[in-house]
Amino acid sequence: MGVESYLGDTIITTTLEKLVNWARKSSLWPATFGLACCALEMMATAAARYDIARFGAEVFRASPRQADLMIVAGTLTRKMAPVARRIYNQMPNPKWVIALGACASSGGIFDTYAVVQGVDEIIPVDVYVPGCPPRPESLIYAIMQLQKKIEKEHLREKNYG
Amino acid sequence: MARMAELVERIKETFPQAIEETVVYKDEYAIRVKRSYLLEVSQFLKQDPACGFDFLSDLCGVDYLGREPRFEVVYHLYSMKHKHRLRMKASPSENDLSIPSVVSVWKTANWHERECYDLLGIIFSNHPDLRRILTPEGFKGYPLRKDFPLRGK
Amino acid sequence: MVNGYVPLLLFLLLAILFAGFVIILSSVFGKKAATREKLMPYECGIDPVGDARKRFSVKFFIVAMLFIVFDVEAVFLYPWAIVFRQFNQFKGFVFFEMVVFVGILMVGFIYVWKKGALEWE
Amino acid sequence: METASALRTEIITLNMGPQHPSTHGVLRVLLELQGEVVTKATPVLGYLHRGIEKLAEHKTYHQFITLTDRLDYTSPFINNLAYALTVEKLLDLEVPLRAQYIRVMLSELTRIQSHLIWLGTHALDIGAMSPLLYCFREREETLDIFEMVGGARMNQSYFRIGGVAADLPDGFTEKVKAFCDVLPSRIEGYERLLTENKIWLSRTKGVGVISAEEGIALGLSGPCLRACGVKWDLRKANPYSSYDHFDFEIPTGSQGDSYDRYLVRLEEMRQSNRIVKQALEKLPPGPVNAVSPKVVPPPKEKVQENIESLIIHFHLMTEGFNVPKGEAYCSVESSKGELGFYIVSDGSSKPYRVKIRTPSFVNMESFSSMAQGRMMADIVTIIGSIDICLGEVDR
Repeated sequence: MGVESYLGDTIITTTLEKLVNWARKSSLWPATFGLACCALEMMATAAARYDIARFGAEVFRASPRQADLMIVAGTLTRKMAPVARRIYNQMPNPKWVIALGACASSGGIFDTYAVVQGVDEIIPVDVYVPGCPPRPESLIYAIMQLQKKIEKEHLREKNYG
Repeated sequence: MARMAELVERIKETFPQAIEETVVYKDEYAIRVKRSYLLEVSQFLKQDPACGFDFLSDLCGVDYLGREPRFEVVYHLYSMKHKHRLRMKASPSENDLSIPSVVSVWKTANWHERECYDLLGIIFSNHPDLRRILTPEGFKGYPLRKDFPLRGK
Repeated sequence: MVNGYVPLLLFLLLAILFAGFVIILSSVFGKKAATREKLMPYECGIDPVGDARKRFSVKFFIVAMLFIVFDVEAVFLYPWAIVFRQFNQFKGFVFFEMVVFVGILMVGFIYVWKKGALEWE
Repeated sequence: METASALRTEIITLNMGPQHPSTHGVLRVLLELQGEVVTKATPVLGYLHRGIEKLAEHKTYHQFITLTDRLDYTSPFINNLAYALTVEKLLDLEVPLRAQYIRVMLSELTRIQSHLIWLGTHALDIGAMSPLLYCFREREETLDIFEMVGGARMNQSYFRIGGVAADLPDGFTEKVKAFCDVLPSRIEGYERLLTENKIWLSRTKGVGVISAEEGIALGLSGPCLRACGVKWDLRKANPYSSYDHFDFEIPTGSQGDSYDRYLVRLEEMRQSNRIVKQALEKLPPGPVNAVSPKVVPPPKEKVQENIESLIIHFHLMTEGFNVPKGEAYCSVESSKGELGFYIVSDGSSKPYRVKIRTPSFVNMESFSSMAQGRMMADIVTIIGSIDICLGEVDR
């Protein structure tokens, strides 16, 4: 936010930062960006047995306007790349990205003419999850890692691209 | 399967000049048809009660780089009534790679032919709307050709 | 009787103040990143086809009007239901009052239903 | 309301794009709307086209098995089965009966799992939230079984050319038996939720109707065609992998609308459950892989012991085995329809051409004729009732 750039690192801003970061990390609303097999594991994570509602992330928003976490679940192809970039742009800040699965992280087994070799060519990624498809536990672990990352964020240097 | 043998014989008699060769490979019967008679033979295969091939399972192009008729379109036909299967092959013309479209006989060929055009470049004449179906807009080249590199141009 | 409303007005004022304060605060201090793509209408990730200012069917408007009428009717039921218990000797009359109100709207509803405004075609 | 239609209104073109909660993946539909009524709906594909057929020409026959899992990721075992049958036909390989029974059992369990995913997401699209959680609870149980057998919840690549990767673990039959006993009561639970549900009936009855003739002309197959009354199921019509040893019925509908597809798929789950039970009882002992040293890698414990098995294993895993020159087309009844593999081999260890006839790609062709003149909300019902999986539409 703008206010802490005037006050610098005083007692007020650090506690404010802690409060804001706590609020952001415990209500991560993912945008449904399921592409391929990992989308089914994402659904299984949201279903009853693995239940990411315990981490405040079970509300899957269809439109990017109401989402602040983008889970790219599956193979991003060349035809889908501009769509992914646009959805990322249309998400309000602060926003984070989890690249779920080998295909999203590095193109996976599809080293062909039609596949983007890793989502980070298109959008900045915060957490990569290995696996093809990764188990729901690894997606939950990824969300917990992301929450740790959000806790340590300073409000000032977040680059609002 | 013996019935299939007579069936193929019958097809050969009705179209002596159209059928170039018939191949039997592991209980699968295949006939190769000249391009100019393709529509005629397809119409017959669908209408004739003994054949009854009313279901076009699959239509795909194959690129035999180095062989003289380089490309080949393979039709897999299935009969709902008799539950038997036939493979029909035809090669597009050399210079402009065109082959008559069978959409008028089997409506499902529409997307199959569009995919074959998109991935191999075989042109299906009088096809309702021959456009690319799978590759991104503005994609140059035909990916499934043998001389197209795996990771793209 | 008038001072009965003072706490209500106070509450209303407080609500408006708090809401206004939060909105103004965030719009003044918040960092804005209004890029071109962010302001573009969202159409499942593809360039929007055509513009939204088109002549669409009037049926949308009819359905919206019907919704508002019956929604407001439902809203009127709430205050009536809360206050209803205090009328110990007028209970019958007050109840009948609401039955008349709902009855009038029911006539309207039956008319609309028979006229076919609820069907799309 | 005749005055309303007299007013001139323009066609609104709407883009139900690749990123949409109810397109079951990255399908894009270009809709032309006259108010709420859809005048034209054209699907646009290719947003998940990964070029699997091109990749197949650069993989050995053994390596390509993992790619077949990623085609229809809701029923991985059935994809493996179709591919394995085609290569075994090319190799003239005789798979032992035990392996065939294991394949039938796991394919039917996959069919149940695929129908559970379909029912959950289809009901969620229409607005019923609870079936999703119930269906995914049952699906988790099938995933436990798959994990026990294949080692992974999804994409197990458990069927290999010549048989299966390894014999069944102990405790497997009890777990499957427990699941089979409990499933019918769960299916009745779904029926109590949906079958006589007024909203469900009004949203699916008479929606997305297609006639049997038009379905056959458009290449429709699977539950969608059976819902039109055509009694055609490859497991009965052209039995493969010992399906003729089991008795089961093929459910068919009559109207060919979304409600009949719903009933057909529910009944199919019960029939698959029956097949799994029969396969469990009649499971024969014996080897699990064909006896063909040139194709089937030696068992793991032998590989550690003697050097010949190690060399054979190393050779099979690196260069792979050579398949005699020729071409074969085999098709199986996947959960969505006829899934066929056409493989042309030129004698080397890599397939010369692999064409995959996927049911979702062909079923999607009849979508625009089903969606003609329907309301906007029915588009979601129709996509759900055709049950497409984008992995196999775009390949």
